[in-house]
Amino acid sequence: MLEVRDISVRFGGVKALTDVSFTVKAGSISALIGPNGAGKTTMFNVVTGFVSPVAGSVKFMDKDITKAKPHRVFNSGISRTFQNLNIIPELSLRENMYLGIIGRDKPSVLKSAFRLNKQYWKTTSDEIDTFLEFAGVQDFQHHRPSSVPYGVLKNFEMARAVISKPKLLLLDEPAAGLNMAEKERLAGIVRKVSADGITILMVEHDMQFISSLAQYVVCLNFGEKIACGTYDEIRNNQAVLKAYLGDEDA
Amino acid sequence: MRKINPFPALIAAFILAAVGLTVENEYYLGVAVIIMIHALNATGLNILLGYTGIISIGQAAFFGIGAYISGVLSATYGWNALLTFPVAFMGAFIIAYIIGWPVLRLHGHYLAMATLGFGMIIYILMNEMDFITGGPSGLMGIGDIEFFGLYFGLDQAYFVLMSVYFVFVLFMLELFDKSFLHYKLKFIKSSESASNSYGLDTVQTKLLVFAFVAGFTAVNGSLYAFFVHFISPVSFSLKYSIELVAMATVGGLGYITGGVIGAVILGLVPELFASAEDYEMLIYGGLLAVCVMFVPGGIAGTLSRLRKKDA
Amino acid sequence: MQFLYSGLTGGSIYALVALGYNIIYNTTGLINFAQGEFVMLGGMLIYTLFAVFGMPFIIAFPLAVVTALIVGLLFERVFINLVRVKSDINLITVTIAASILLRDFAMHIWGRDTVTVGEFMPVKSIELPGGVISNQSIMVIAVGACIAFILHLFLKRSKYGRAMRACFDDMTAAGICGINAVMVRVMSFGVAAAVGAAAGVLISPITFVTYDDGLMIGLKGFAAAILGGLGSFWGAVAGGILLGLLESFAATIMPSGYKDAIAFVVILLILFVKPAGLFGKRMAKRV
Amino acid sequence: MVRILAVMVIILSCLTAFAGEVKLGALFSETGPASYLGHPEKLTAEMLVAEINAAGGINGDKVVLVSYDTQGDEQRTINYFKRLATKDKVFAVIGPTTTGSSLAVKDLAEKFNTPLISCAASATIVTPVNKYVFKTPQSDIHAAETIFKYMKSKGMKKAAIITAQNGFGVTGRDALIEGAKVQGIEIVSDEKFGDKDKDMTSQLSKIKSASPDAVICWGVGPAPAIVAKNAKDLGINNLFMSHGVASMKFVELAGTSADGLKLPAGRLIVADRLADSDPFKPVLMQYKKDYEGKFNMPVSAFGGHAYDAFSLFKLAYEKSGADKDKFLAALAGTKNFKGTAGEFNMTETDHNGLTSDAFIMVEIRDGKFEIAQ
Repeated sequence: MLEVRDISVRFGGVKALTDVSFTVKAGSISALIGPNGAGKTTMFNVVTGFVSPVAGSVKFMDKDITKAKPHRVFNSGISRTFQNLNIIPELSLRENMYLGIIGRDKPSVLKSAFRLNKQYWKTTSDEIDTFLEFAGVQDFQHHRPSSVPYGVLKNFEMARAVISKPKLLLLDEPAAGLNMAEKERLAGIVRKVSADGITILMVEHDMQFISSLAQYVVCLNFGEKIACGTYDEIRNNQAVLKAYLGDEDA
Repeated sequence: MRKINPFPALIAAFILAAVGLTVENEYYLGVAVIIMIHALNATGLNILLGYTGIISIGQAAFFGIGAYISGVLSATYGWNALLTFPVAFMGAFIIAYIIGWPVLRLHGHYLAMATLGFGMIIYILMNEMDFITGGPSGLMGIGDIEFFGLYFGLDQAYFVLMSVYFVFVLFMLELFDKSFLHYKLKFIKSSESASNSYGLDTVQTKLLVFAFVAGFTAVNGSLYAFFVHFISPVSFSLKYSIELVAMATVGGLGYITGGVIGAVILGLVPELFASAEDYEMLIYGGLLAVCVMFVPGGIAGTLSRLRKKDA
Repeated sequence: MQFLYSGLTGGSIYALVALGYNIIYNTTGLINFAQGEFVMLGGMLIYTLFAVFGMPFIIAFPLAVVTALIVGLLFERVFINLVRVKSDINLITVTIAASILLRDFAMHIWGRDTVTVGEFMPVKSIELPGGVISNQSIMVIAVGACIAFILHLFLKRSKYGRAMRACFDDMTAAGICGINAVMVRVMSFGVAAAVGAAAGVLISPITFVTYDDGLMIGLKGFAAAILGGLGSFWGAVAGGILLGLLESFAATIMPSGYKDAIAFVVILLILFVKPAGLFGKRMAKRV
Repeated sequence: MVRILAVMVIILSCLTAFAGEVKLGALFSETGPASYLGHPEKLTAEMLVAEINAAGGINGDKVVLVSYDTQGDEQRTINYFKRLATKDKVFAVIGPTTTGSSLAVKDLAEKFNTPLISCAASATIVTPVNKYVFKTPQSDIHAAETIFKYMKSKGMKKAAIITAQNGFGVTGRDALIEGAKVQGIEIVSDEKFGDKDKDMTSQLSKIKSASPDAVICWGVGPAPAIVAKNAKDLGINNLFMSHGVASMKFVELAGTSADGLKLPAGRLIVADRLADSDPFKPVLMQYKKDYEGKFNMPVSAFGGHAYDAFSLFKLAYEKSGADKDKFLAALAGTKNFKGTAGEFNMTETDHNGLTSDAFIMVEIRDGKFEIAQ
């Protein structure tokens, strides 16, 4: 479904990524791992169009999206979450859901302004209810993000990404900063999303979180791909162990 | 579907009508017309500043562009006033689009300075291109608005025209505030990268909003020109741009009523303090500073918070 | 050739104002829209001390600068420090508000009329190839250069200067290393105000002082800072002088009314083409 | 009972309003860049109103002065003019101070049926002539003529002009170019400067390279003082100024560089240097004595404009009473009135009534105005 081929990225003189290639199969849950500074988030930014690579190509559903702007990438069916959440602080969670809706449907400005779309408002409202419930955040829907626990916001962000009906969902460190119970809940949500037929690619540190979810793992270090395969293959890979030694427990 | 709130518009219409009927004094009508124009401009800026997050310290330029397009077409070429409005709108829209294309890629201080610089350049052009604009001594002989046999040369008639337009615009803005578009803009204001990754073309949207508000501001400029019949660059200087920022901020950024409240309060300052004008700018600066420092959301924001607490 | 001499005079003033912007930008990352008002303040203070109280210039000059420095410190404490939500829009607006207030206070203290400071020394014109330059202008250029040099030493060598630079690189890290970040921010406003005021003192006998002078000179100083590259010390100096020369040269080849537009065209062009400025370092783009 | 009383009070107050007083509006730029013009005008008007009321008013009507500060801003002027005409319901207005503001309210005077006696210089205020609009200062065209005649008498033929980019400068520039043609003076360089400019060296060095016999600077406010300074630095001699700087404030600003400057001015600033036989001397000395005695500051030509404006109003009102049409006719029929600016002879087509005789060339020597030789 997603084909990344020989991607290289430079920031000034620094090599952030060098000739990285991997593929993501439709319907799978895949993970991008690696120590800090390995280039995982940069890879995400390349796929979603925030960073343009100096070489290589990104293909999504056989369409080249290498040079596409972020909003075009989204339109082709890729949603993402952010490491630092990006939830609009001055609106309630429920109102924040509209970001997913507006991005997906691009409702006509005129129709909306002249209130010719009552039916549409009603359907989207029901839809929002469904997805808030799906992520288990309906109790907080009228709160502003500042008064909502971090774990709930993480779940909420999933709901917002899913409501936009993507084909591929990119999750940037979904489990970071969560306690065990919250991780469990999130993993459950991720499985439900995957069961709905949405392909998932995530960047994650937490190997345990990955072990229970990911079917396919790509490991980066210093901007290069050092290994790929199933979780078990990666777990025993010498290069991966070496990369993680002294950095984090693998 | 969010409910629209017809009360502010209705109340405004009622007050305006009452003022129009009871006040026979042309002077106060004139003040009211000018304040309405300030309110519209401040509201336009509020859409940029409070909704979309575009810092523009050059709105006076678009106001002036509208006033001069209408003024010159009417005074020099004898056009019917009504025909000059679309030209003013389109003129400012196109200029804003061209200027916005590079400028809106900037953020924060850079954006503020770029719009300010643009405003200054337009101001200098108004002064220097005296063969078109009449230069610093101003442009005289601007005609009156006249259509379908209605004549708006007198202040009373103009006041009625202005009130109708004003209430209409407020109503449209209320619709906007309760539409998807207002969410779209607030998303862009809050996080461009998030909006981008949810499929919103932020640059294009900002550009259109910027250009549209410029066009709207230019139409206000035309209304101004046909009201005072004399325009000179002084009215479109940086000072006015900053006054608009003050009005929008004091009134409340991100609230439709903000611009109106700010314009009424600050617009009345010169009237109330006619004898102590020295303190006018002091009041402007003081209110602005206090609002920024201690009253985020301005007056409209505070009011809405109070209302929510009561409910 | 004449434009070279008058351009240098104006340019060294712009350079000093641009340095003021830089000092604040480098420590706090914000643009102080009230920077120009300190130039006006410098002029007004020297008028009060030198022309009204009749102090000798050698005492009045430092006294004016120190007074401005104190005003700068208070400025930060009152306006910047008290802003609750330190967003870009709020900080821009509060410095604009502060500039209105400073201007208005100046108007109430010194009146709306233009005031003359008088001359710091007997004026003489000196013949140079292709034009003349007055000894006043030479003093402006020379003292301006001295101030820039002293400032350079201050930032490079002194404890405060190094603390200021550390803060710009990483506020948190600087804090961890025992640098009092708040103190540094306050100091930077003080120093910037002092430099601005020094510029105001220098130029006052040539241009007179009016309460609303600050706006224009502030904007032009900013144009110079952008031209040279915001944040770069010698970039600001070069930008200031370049802008002075450009303005002065432009007045000789086109209708002089357009002279003021030069600075703003420069702002726009640089922001479009090379936002880092002619001599600035490329800034890392953050997503 | 209360109602009857109230009605009576109203009637009474109306009666006194109609019988016993005449409201005169005043729009002066008391503050702002043109404050040194407007401030003495305001003081003069107040002084004259107090004098006339002490003497029993005009035809027994007390004069009530309603004055607003325009700050030299056109928009304010328009607003205040409307306020004077509709809210304060004044009979006539004297002022505004500056050309720009006067032009801004020119059309309004007719619209609101309120006569206007402007204190601003430009000839465009009264050309084309408007039934309701008059002005007291000498026109810039007369000033230009005076300068050119003086130049010719000294054998100078080539002039360079440097004019301000404001209402005064722009109309002055037109008058200079027009006047030069008539007088056979060649204009070799034509430069401009901004109201708030701080350095005119570039323009002046351009002028210098055209090697004119004389440089004429047209502006008001602090900018001409900077021109004088820069010109001195550059070694430009024979600098002429406009009548717009005929005040001690300018001499103060320009300091030593004002020495030797020549400008056309009304006789007022050199009143005590005039020969005793001069027909204007009595009126000038009287005004000078009153003003300087009362306010303890030197008299300026601008205060004189307000003096003339008020005197014209007084003369016409004496003849006409409260009838506006008669008042306008009387004003337009003013003859042989010796004011501070010169002798006014108004006609239907000349609402200024002065000629270039109203000007004499003066020179600044040692910080004082002297009659130029």
